[in-house]
Amino acid sequence: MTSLDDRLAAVRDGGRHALVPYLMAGARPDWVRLFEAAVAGGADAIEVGLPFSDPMMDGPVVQEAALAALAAGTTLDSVCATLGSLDLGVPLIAMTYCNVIYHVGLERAAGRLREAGVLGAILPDLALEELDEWAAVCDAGDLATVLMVAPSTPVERVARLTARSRGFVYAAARMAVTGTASGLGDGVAVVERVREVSSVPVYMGIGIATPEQARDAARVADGVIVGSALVRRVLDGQSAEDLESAVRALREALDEM
Amino acid sequence: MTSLDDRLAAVRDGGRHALVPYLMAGARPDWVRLFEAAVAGGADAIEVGLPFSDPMMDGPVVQEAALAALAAGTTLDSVCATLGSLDLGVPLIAMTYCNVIYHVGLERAAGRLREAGVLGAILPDLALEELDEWAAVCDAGDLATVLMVAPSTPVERVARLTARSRGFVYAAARMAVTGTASGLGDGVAVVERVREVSSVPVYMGIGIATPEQARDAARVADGVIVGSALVRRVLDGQSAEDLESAVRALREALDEM
Amino acid sequence: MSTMGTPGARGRFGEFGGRFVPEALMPACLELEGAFAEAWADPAFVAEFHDTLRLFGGRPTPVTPLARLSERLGLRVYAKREDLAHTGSHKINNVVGQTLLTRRMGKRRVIAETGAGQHGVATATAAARLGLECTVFMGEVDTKRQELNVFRMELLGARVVPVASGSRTLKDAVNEALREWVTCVADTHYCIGSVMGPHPFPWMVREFQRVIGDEARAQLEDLGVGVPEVVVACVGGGSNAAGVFAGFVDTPARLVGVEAAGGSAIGHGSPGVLHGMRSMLLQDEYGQIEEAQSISAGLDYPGIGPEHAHLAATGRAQYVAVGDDEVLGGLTLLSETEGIIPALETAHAVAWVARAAGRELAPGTTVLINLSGRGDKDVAQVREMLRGDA
Amino acid sequence: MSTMGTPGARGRFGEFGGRFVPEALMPACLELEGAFAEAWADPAFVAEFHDTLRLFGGRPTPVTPLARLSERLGLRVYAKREDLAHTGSHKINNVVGQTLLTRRMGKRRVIAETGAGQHGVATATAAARLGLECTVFMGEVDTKRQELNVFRMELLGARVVPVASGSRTLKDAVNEALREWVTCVADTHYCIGSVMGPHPFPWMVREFQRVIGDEARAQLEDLGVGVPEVVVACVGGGSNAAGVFAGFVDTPARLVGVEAAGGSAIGHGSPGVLHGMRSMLLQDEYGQIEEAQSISAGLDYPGIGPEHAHLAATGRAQYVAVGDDEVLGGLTLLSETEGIIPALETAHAVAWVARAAGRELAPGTTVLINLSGRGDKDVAQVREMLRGDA
Ligand SMILES: Cc1ncc(COP(=O)(O)O)c(C=O)c1O
Ligand SMILES: Cc1ncc(COP(=O)(O)O)c(C=O)c1O
Repeated sequence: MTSLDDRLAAVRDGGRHALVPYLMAGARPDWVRLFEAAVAGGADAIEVGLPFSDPMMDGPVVQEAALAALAAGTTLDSVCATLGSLDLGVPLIAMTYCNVIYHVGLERAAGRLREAGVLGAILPDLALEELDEWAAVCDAGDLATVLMVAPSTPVERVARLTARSRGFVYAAARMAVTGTASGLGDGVAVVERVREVSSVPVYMGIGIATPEQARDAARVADGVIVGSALVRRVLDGQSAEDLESAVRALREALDEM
Repeated sequence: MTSLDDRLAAVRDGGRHALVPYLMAGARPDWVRLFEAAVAGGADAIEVGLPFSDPMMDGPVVQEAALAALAAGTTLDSVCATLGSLDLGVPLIAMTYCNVIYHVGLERAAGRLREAGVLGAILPDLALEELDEWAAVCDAGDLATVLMVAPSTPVERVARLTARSRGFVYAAARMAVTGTASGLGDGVAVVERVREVSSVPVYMGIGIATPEQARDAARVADGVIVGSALVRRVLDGQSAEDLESAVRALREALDEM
Repeated sequence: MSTMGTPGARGRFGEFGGRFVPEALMPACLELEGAFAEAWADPAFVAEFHDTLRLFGGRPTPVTPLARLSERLGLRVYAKREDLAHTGSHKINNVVGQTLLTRRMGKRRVIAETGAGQHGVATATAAARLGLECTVFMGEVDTKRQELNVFRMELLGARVVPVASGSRTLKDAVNEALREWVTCVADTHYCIGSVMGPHPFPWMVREFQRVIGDEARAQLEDLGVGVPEVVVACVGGGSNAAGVFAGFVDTPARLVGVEAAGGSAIGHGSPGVLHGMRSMLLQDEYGQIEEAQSISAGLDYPGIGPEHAHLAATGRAQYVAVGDDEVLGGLTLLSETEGIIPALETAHAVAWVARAAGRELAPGTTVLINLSGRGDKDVAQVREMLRGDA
Repeated sequence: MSTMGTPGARGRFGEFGGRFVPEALMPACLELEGAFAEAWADPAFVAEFHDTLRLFGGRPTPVTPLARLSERLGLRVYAKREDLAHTGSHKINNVVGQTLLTRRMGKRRVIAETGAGQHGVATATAAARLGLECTVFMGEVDTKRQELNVFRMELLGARVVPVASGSRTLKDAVNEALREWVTCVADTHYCIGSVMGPHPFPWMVREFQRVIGDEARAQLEDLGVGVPEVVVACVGGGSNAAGVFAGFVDTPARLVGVEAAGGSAIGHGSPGVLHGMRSMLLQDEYGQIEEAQSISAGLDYPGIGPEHAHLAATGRAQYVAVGDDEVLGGLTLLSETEGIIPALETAHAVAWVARAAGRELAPGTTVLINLSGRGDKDVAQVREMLRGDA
């Protein structure tokens, strides 16, 4: 069990649906302040976007944030340095692409992240078939490898993915890249497929944007991940306070459950 | 013997080198006046250009004159009507392309020309191999078919061409279309080749422009044909008097011989 | 002579053909006639010709069954793919033949006329390969409309001479090439671009192009189709049509030549003499040549090869016309259904088949279309036209 | 596996290759791997593939002996003429294979990325022929630079989507195609344009392209040349090079891949992960991908197929780079001496041979250049550049 497993199990055990906002590190000069606002708004964990030039699993909003972050000189090191000097009080889960990690070297990258207090990592372009090396490094370094299950994932594969996912299983609500959408798409079915083979926490994401969607998702899932809807606000220049309210609205919807 | 043979034999018998200006019928509204000026300047015959849209044996000057004539509505009929009402006092030799004649019909075309007082015709695109039909019509109608011998014509062919040419043999001074040039090119050799096989009059043309060239040509030839140099003057808008002087200059050069 | 056989010494196809050129050119025409007859009877030359087409020109080009077009039209349509030949049309067959012959005659240079530039590019190509000097005459209007083809020829080492006389288009480029030829016939061959001009050109070019029909005949046999009921080709000067017809003239196949409505020498012309040949021509009541009008530069010619005039006169081939408006439909139809963008010239043949399907062509009729060339050269123009429509 | 043999289940070529895609796409990649392996082992599919290439694609393309270029360079140079394939380059081989496979998998639609438009046009072509729906992603910068290719695709019935993300060129078109694929993978195949992307693409595309090398090997045998000493191809993603190398990898022939100096993933790159594969990439010190820079859009890619990265690592193939300045020389050289205007991509290979002649390539060396495509698409650009020089 990784530390992330522990922390997220505690959330579930507390009877709470986890709220995991996705925010891009470095997208704005005041990005740390935004992260704090998300926590203040009720986040249980934060998915920390580390920018990559070619984010193939991301839609236009996250792409734009990544470009902004890169233009501002954001690097794995710069983000880790900043995060390492803080305690946001919730688990952090890095989300980036293989090349950012591979380029630094798996062990070094994992070490950096863990030193900075990051407890998990999502590499959406790291397929199960390519996982071994990274998983070994992560397991050795207490970094949770969060894996995604998609609507297209066949049942036998759901079991294998779930077995190897740490912290939680990321249930993709639809066949799409990150963005905003309406409804839950195939999310319920995906969550149910995971439930059939495992009791690990399942968080739903991809296209979850509004408090209503979050609440609906929480009827089946243990948590929700909300990315583009929040990142959009960041890119639009909304204040930390506005972001905090937006997160709080999601929080309240979840807590209604 | 055609009437043209008689008329040109008379010129030669008179000890005179024939001067044959080429002028385009219809190139200017006052074209008849220009023809008269050429006669006044000392022409022994006139080569009457009948315009064709695609004159493949003509250089830019004669092409331009043809286009001007066509634009003015010049046709075989219109030229024949005009010429038929005149007596220029010298033999006229039509120069045009097969299609103008073929389109009207060979017999009709020959009849028209002869009625208009034209004594000969040069169709530069009518090859020896295609001559029979036209020659028969011309012979029957006392219209002289003037044939050309070129520098490229092999000796045996010179004999055949010469035997079938009426009035005179047109000795092309060079491998070129009509235009102005300097010197006599291969003209002397061509004339000599004709002389070897026949005693018919031989006139040299193609690129003969100046009195000096005319005089030099007349050292070997029985006459000279001067086209583009005169047509240029017509296109440039020179007066009939100027044209007459130009022809006279040629005349005097020939008479010096 | 038998239909599409060897013409006699006068180069006549019935009342058409012959040799109407200045005496200065006659020796060259005679030399060429002898040289071609001799070369064409020489297995070594024929082998060199076919080897060059194979190793350099991309022959054999396939016959493609057009399944989706067939379904759409209710016919069984096949295409002979001259668009796949080097430089993008059947023009290469002819220029490979003529440049090899040029070398064989000991000449060091070729000249050519071109309209849109296809034949000019092909000639420059074949000349470059043999290291022959090359000059191409092109109407001034066309050099401007087809700047890129001018540049292509220059890349291939040819000199392009803009022709400012007459209508400054193809017809005048031919005139100018003939005028130039007079001046340099001793060391220069005039590589004419279609089955036109004085004897032996119409015969020689047809013989160099008959590889199209001969191949297609055998290929349709191999495909189990046998002899098609109809063979269709567009006709400008008529070389691609003559080439494909030659392979089927001795079969019951109906032969259809498709002219541009605005350049329809058979449909609207009358007999006359131009560019060294007697043939059907667009001309006015005085025998002045009229300009053809077509959206496809390659069909923009007021005459037609004399053998076609003869095939029309005897009824062995039928000539139809397609208007500019139908042509775009033919082009888009083939593009969408089969993934082949034809040249605008070629699209005339497609358009006629589409129009005739279910009418003159009964359902299920087997049709071979000669796809004379690819449309890449025309894409910019088609785009303008489709935009203009919109 | 043997060199250029079948990769194992992980799709690795040494340390390169693999599958780095979102889980949403993994089932499709696995399905594709299975479907391709099964189809490629099915003689009926293989026959359909080769028949289509023959009847529709214009194969076999010839190997042309380049006599005048050989004399000029003091080498014995032969060219494999992919420029004669339908749509003007080797790209057709791959798309014919992938569209047939699409239909076999019961999918009704293809998507593709394209840079200059060659692969997009080829995909639209093959899709039109089978009646598959087709969407092509193209960087917004490229849609403007290559308007005519956009129109070509539209004529062929494809929809072209301008990609406004990132650098708005090829690299981003690939990203966007992958993103789109996530949304429609159930009924849509991603027809990738080179030996790149996740397994099984690099393997599959190489297999579809190996027809180049297999044909060339037999043709050089027929010509009495035997195995050439050197086989040269330009490298963008590396599909034409992989295709020709595959035919000679088991011979002593030296294999040379020519990259654009500004897109030299082997020369200036380092290992990394992009577009679903681990390979050599142009990237900065943080692993952010850098933009490639080349006058030829088809070589303007910051990566290279993983098998090439492996061939370079093992030394079986050698990769060299040619700068933009040399490329024009290569293009004009081949045009003037042989009457073949090559694509700018292809001109890199010619330029390297010209540079190496008499140096790395001893006089008399037998060289096979893979002439991956024709230059028609580039003529306007070359004209601008040569004018700029003047
Ligand atoms: C593709 C194509 N088809 C047809 C033609 C017409 O010529 P012909 O009738 O001689 O085949 C041309 C002439 O340029 C052409 O380029
Ligand atoms: C003619 C030509 N050659 C080469 C390439 C480069 O691709 P590859 O390296 O996959 O052959 C392209 C790509 O567009 C091309 O069009």
